[in-house]
Amino acid sequence: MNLEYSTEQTLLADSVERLLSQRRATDRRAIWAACAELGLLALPFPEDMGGLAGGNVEAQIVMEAVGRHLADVPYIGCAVGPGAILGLCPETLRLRELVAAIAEGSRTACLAHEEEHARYRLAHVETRAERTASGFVLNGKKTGIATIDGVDELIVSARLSGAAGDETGIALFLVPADLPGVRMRTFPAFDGTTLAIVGLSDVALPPDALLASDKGALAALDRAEAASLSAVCGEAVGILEAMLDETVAYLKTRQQFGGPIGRFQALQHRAAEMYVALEQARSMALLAAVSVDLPDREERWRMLAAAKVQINASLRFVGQQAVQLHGGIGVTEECRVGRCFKRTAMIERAFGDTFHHLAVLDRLGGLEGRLPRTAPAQANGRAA
Amino acid sequence: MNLEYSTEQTLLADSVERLLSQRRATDRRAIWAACAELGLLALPFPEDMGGLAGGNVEAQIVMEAVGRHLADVPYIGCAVGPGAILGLCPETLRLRELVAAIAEGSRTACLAHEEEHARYRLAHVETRAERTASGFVLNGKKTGIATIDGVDELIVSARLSGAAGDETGIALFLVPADLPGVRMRTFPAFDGTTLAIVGLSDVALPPDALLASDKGALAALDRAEAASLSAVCGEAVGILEAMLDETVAYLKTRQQFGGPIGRFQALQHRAAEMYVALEQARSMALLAAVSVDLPDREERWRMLAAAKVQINASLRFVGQQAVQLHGGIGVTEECRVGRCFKRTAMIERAFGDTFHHLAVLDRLGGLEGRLPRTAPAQANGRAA
Amino acid sequence: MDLSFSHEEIAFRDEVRAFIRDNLPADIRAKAGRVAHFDKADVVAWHRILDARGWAASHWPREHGGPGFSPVQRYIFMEEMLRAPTPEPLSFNINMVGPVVYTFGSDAQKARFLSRIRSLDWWFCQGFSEPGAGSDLAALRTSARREGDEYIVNGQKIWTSTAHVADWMFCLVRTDAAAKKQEGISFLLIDMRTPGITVRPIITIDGAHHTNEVFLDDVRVPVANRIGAENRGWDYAKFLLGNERTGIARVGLSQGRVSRAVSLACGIEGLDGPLTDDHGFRRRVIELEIELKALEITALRIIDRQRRRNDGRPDPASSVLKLRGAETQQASAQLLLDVAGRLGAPLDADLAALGGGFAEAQGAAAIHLGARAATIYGGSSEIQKNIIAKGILGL
Amino acid sequence: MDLSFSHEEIAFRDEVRAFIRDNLPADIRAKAGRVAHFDKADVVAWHRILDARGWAASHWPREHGGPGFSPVQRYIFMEEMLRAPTPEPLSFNINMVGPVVYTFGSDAQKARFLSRIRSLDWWFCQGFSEPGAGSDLAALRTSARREGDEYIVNGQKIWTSTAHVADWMFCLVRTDAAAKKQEGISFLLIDMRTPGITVRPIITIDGAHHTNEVFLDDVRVPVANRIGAENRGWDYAKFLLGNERTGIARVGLSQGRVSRAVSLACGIEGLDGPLTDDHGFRRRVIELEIELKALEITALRIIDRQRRRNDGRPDPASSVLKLRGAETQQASAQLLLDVAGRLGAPLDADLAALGGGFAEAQGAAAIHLGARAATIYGGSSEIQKNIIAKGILGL
Repeated sequence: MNLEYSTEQTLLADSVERLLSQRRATDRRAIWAACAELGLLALPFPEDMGGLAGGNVEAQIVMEAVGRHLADVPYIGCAVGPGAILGLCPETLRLRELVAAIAEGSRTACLAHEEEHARYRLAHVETRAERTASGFVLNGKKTGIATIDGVDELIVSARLSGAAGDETGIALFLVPADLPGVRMRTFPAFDGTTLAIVGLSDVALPPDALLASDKGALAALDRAEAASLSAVCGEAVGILEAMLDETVAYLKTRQQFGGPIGRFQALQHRAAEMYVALEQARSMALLAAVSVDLPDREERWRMLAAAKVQINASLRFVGQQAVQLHGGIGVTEECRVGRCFKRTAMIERAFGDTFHHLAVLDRLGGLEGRLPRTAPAQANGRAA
Repeated sequence: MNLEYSTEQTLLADSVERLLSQRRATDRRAIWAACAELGLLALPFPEDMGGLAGGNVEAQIVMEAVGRHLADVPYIGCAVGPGAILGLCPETLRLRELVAAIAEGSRTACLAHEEEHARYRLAHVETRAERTASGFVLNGKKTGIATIDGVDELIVSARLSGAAGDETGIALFLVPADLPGVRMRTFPAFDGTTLAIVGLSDVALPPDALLASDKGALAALDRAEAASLSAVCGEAVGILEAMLDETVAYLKTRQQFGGPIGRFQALQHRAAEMYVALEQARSMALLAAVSVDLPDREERWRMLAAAKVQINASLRFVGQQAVQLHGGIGVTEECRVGRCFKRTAMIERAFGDTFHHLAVLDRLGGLEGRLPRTAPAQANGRAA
Repeated sequence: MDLSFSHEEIAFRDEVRAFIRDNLPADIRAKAGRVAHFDKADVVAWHRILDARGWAASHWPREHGGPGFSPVQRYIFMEEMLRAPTPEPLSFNINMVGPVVYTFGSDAQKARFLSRIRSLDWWFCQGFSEPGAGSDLAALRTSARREGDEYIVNGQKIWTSTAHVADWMFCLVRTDAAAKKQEGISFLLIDMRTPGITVRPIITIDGAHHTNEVFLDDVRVPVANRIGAENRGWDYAKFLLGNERTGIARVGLSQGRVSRAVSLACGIEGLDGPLTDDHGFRRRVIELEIELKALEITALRIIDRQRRRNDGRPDPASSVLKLRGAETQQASAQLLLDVAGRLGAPLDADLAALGGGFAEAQGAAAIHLGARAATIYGGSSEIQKNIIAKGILGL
Repeated sequence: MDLSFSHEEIAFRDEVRAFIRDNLPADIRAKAGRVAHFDKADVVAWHRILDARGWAASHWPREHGGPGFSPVQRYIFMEEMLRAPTPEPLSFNINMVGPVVYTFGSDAQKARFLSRIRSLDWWFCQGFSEPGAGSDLAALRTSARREGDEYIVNGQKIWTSTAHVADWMFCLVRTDAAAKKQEGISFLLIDMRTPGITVRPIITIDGAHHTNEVFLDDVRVPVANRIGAENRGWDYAKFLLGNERTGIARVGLSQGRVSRAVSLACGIEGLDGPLTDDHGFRRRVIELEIELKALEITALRIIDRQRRRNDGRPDPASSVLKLRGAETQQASAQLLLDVAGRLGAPLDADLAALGGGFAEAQGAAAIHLGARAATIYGGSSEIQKNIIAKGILGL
C-alpha cells in the first residue's frame, strides 16, 4: 500500500493547477494548446506510439484540476478515451503520426461512440458499417460527444454484424471529420460545456480506417469507458473540493442576524457532512483509478460501478448543500457554486448514472459478491 | 371531507387517555378489566353480536393512547383482530355468548394466525386441519401471537387443503386454549411486550369449531390484517407523539456548555424534522383508517402498504433522533425514549415491514398505478 | 372522519378539470411541464381567461371580486391547475398584494388597485429582499424620506422576480431610520415607470431571466401609494407572508412531474429492459408517491383545521407543507432529469427537432435546475424549520 | 499509488487469520456475531491468548511490550479480529490507560501498572463522564481534596462501562475548584476495591448490564496513583481520546453483520421468493457495501498520511471514521434485524431451542439496540461534526 503521489505526479498536479488558475476558461483552443505544451495531451497515449504512458492516477490529477477550476476542457473525450482505445490497437505509421500530432496539439481526435438509445450500455451500437470493395461505408448517428471545436479525427464505433446490444460484431474506425457524409453539430449542454452530435451518411472509408473489430474493439471500448469513468471521478473530486471551499468561505463571510452565518451550528454540521462526502468520494476515486486495469472484467466493473455510485451520491449531496447554504445567490449563473452544481448534474450521468451502476452491481451479486446474481453476468453491464 | 372527531370519538379519546394515564403499565389484567369497563372491548365487534361496531378510527384512538403511554395492552391481538374476523363469520349463539363475554372482560380470545415461515404473507398457513368423523384435528405451530395471559379462546387458521401459500383451502377455527394438545408458551419480546407461541398436536375439535373456510376465511383474515395494520398505525402515532414530546422537553431542560441544549440550532432543526415526520405519519394513519374497508382489494392494499411504509420511516427517523438527542440516557431502560425506541422496532415489523410493503406496491405498479406491474396481482401481497 | 371529497367537491373538481380542458390555449398546453417558467404572455392570457370565469382570485372574498370558494374548493382549484399544468394566477397579485390592499388599503386605494390587480391589468412584483436582508428581512435598508406629498426612495432590492416585466412593485422601505429593526418600515406601491428605477437581470442556473436586482435612485412615490400607516409596514408584510399557504405544497406540480418521468421512462431501454423495470427507478417513484400522498393529506388536514378555526391566522403547521412541498418538487424534478439521462443534456431548444429522445426530454434540465430555488425562495427550508422549532415546539 | 496490500502485509493478514482460526476458543466462536457484548470471561480468555502471542497491545511500542506493528499491520490486525469476530483486547487498558501510563507515568508507575494493563491482570474502566458532564466533559465536578499522601475523592461518574467487573478505574477529578474549566483537573488511577466506591448498574435497551453509575464517597487514593502533574489531567485526557483512532471505523464488524444478514436472508422465503431476491433488501446490502468500501479506503488513506507525518498527533479527519463508522455499524445492525423480521422478536434466549428461524435470528435485536450507542459514546456524532467544522474547516 502506497498512497503518496510520486514526485512526477506532484509536479504534474502543480503544473496543471498553475495552467488552469492562470487562464480564463473562455478560450478553449488556447487552453488546449497550453495542455499540449505541458505534455498533458501525450499523457494518455502509450509510449510505443510516442505517448507518455500516463496512468489513471495521472488522468485524475488533470481532471481534478479541471473540476476545481470548472474548466471546459474535453480532456476525457479527446485524450483519455482516444488514448485508451489507440493503446489497444495495432501500432501503425498512421497512428504514430496521429498520436504525435495529438500530443503536440496540431491535430485533435475524439471518441464518437455514444448513441441516442444507448443509455449507458457499452455494446449498444446501431451505427452500421458495411464492407465494400474499396473499404467500408458507415451510416448512423452518434450523440453526446465531448469534443473540441473543429476536431480533426473521430474514433467511431460501428457495427459490422449483429443487432444493437450484441457484444460481437462491433468495429472501430478512424474517420476524418471533414469526409463527405460526416455532419457534426455542436451544441451547448446545460452545464455550459460543449457536446456534439455526428450524423454519418454513406461515409466511405478506406480499408486502413479499421482500427479494431469484434473482441478487440469491445475490449478497447471497455477500456476507454473504464479509463473515462475513472477520470471523471477525478473531475468530481475537484468540483467537490471547489464547492466545499466556496461554501466554507461563504459561511465565514456572509452576515445575517448580526454575524457570520457560519456561527450557526446547524450550518456547521452540514458543512461537516459535506466534508465527509468529499473524503468518501476521494477514496472511491482512488478505488476507480486502481481498478481500471484489473484483468477480471467483473471485478473491474464491480469496483468502478461502486465508485461511480458513491461519487454520484457525494456530488448530489454536496451540490445541493452548497447551493442551499448559499441561498438565493447559489442558484445564479454568476455564482461559482451554481455553475458547479450544473456540472455535477452532468457528471452524474457521465459513463453511467446511479440507476445503471446499481443495476450492474445487482447483476453481479453486489460489491462483495455476497448476493445471488440476478442475471447471466454481462460483466461491465453495458450489454443490453 | 371531514377530518374532525365526532363527539363520541372525542369522548372515547379522553376516556382512554384518562384510563391509561392513571394506571401503571404493570398489571395487564387490571388494565384489561378497565378496558372492558370503558366498553373498549366491545368496540371492535359488530352490533348484531352485541358489540359496539366501532370503526377503524376508534381503534386508532385507543391504540394512539396505548402508544403514547407505552402500555402493554394486546388490544390488537385480542380485540381488533378477533372483532374483524368474527364480524365476517355467521352469527351463532356460541359466538354471541363469546362476544358478550369478551366485551365484559370475563373471557378473552386472540388471533393465532402467524407462523414461523410466514414472513408477512397472509396465506402462508402450514398448520393442517383434517376432517374426522367427529369434527377436525389440528396440527401445527403458531408464532408471534399478541395475547393476554391465560387467554381462553384462540382463533386459529389452519389448512384443510392445498400447500402453504395457496389462497384457497384455509379455514378458521375457534380453539379453547385449555384443550388437550394445545401448548401455549409466552415469552417477553425485546420491547417488553408479551408474545406467545402455540403448539397444536392432534387437537380434536367438534364440527361447530369451524368459523369460516376458503374464501370466507381468507376474506376474514384479510380484514383482520387490514384492521390490525390500521390500528398499529394509530399506536405508532401515539409513540411518535411521546418521543417528540419527551425530546422537546429534554432539549429545554438539559444543560450543557452553559445553557439548555435546545438553544443549538442544529438540534432545533432536527426536532423540527421530527415534527414533520410525526405530521406525515398522522396523515398516513388517517389514510389507513379510511382504507381498511375499501371494497377493491388492490386499492385497499395499495393505501395500507403506503401508510405502513411511511409510518415505518417516521418511526425509524423519529426513534433514532429521539435517542440520539437524549445522548447516553437515551439508550437506557430507565429512559422512556429508550423504551419507546424498542417499541418502534417492534411496530415496524408488525403486519408487514418496509421490505414487504414496498414489494407489494411494486407488484401493484405503485401507489398511483403508474408503473407497469411486475407480477400477477396478488392483491394484499400476502400470498406466496 | 372522511378523507374523500364530498359529491359537491367532486363535482367542482370535475368542473375545474373540464374548464381547463376546454379553455387552456393549445400553445400553452404544448409547453406544459416542459418549461420551468411560463412567459408573461402565457401567464396573462390564462389569468384573464380565469378572471373572465371569476376564478382568478380564488381565495378572495366575494365582496372584492373573489369566487367565494370554500377552503377545500380553493385547494382543489389550485391542485387541478398544477396537475394540468397551467400557468398559475400571478401570486404577487393574487396571494400577496391583493389581500393587503383589501385588508389594509384605503377606499381610494381599493377602488384604484383592486380590480386591476385581480384582472392582471397591472402586473406586480415584490420588493422585499435586499443584498443584506434575505432571511433576515427586517435588516432592510432601502430608505424613504418624506418630502411633502412624496417619499424619496433610495436603495437596492434583490431577487425581484418578474421586475423586468412588471408594472408595479410592492415594496418595503425604511421610513424611520432611528426605530428598531421591525419598526420604522412602511409598505409602498411603486409604479415601475417612475424615473430612477433601474432593473438589472439576474440569470439563474436554469438559464432563465426570471429575477432581477432593482436599484432605486431618488425615486419619487406619492404618499397616497403607501398602504396603511407609516412605519407599520412590517405588520402588513407578516400578514402577506402568512396568507394562504395551504396551496404551498404544490403536490399537483410534483405529481405531474412524476407522471411525466414514468411516461418518459416507458420509452427508454436500459440495462434490464424498459427503464420502468429498473428497480432503482421504481423504488424512487413509489417512495415519491408515498411522500406526496402523505403531503396531500397533511395539506387537507391543515385546511380542515383552518376551516374549523376560521380565524384567518396563519397556521405554523403550514411550514410542513412548504418544507416537504419544496423537497418533493425538487425530488420529482430530479427524477425527471435522471430518467432523461444524457438526452436531457442539451440546453439548445432547437435540438428538440433532432430526435425523438431529445425532444421527449426537453426542459428536464431546466426544470431540475429551476427547482433548486424552491427550498430557498418564499422562506427557505431553514426558516421553515426555525418556525416549527419556535412556533410549534417552543424551542 | 497502490491501494492493495504488499506481499508482506498479505502474509501478515494470513498469519493473523490463521492464528484466529487456530486459537479462538470454540465457545467464544459460537457466540460470535450473536451477542452485543462478550462476557468478561470471554474477553479475558482471548486477551490472554493474544498476549501470549505478544499481540494484545497491538499499537504499543516494542519497548513497552507492544509487537512493533506498522500502522497498516495494526489496521489489518484489528479488522481481522472484527471480521471473525473475536472479542477485542480491552480498549480501556490497551488504547486508553496504557499509552497514558507509558507516556506520562513515572518509572514506578510504569513498573507497577504497564504489564498488568497489557496482560489484563488488572481490568480498567474509565471514570470520565458525569451526569452534568457528557459531551461537555470539562464541566466535571468530582472533587479530589489533598490530605497528606492521599486524595479524598467525592463525586459521581456515569456511563462507566464494565465498572462492575473492573479492578481499577482511571478517573478525571477536579483538584483545583478555583481554576478555569479545563484547568484544575487531575488524572488518577483508583483501585475499585477502595472503600467508598458504590457501583450502580445501568441497564441499557439491549437488556444488558454493561455500564454503570459509580458513586465516590470519601474515597482515599494515594497521591502516588496520580499520573503526571497535578491539574494537568485534561492534557492526558485529550491525548487519550485522540490516541489510535484509525481502527475506530470498525469496518470489519459491519462487514461481518452484513454477511450474517445475507446468509440469514438466504433461508427466508418472502413475497417474491427468497429474501435475497427482494430488491429493497439487495439495494440496502449493496449501498452498505459501497459505503463500507469507501470507509475502508478512507481509513487506509488516513493511516498512510499518519505514517508519513509520523508525529503521533491525532488527525481530525479520523472524525470521519468515527462518524461514518458508527453509522454503518448501526445500519448493518438494523439490516440484520430487518432480515430477522418477526423471528428477531424474542428476548428469551431459551427460545433458540424452539425452532430453526428463531435460533438463526438470535441476538439480532440486542445487536441492533446495542448499536444505537455507537453514535453517542466515545465522542458523539455531534461532537465529531463540531471537530470537523472547527478543526478542519475552520468554522
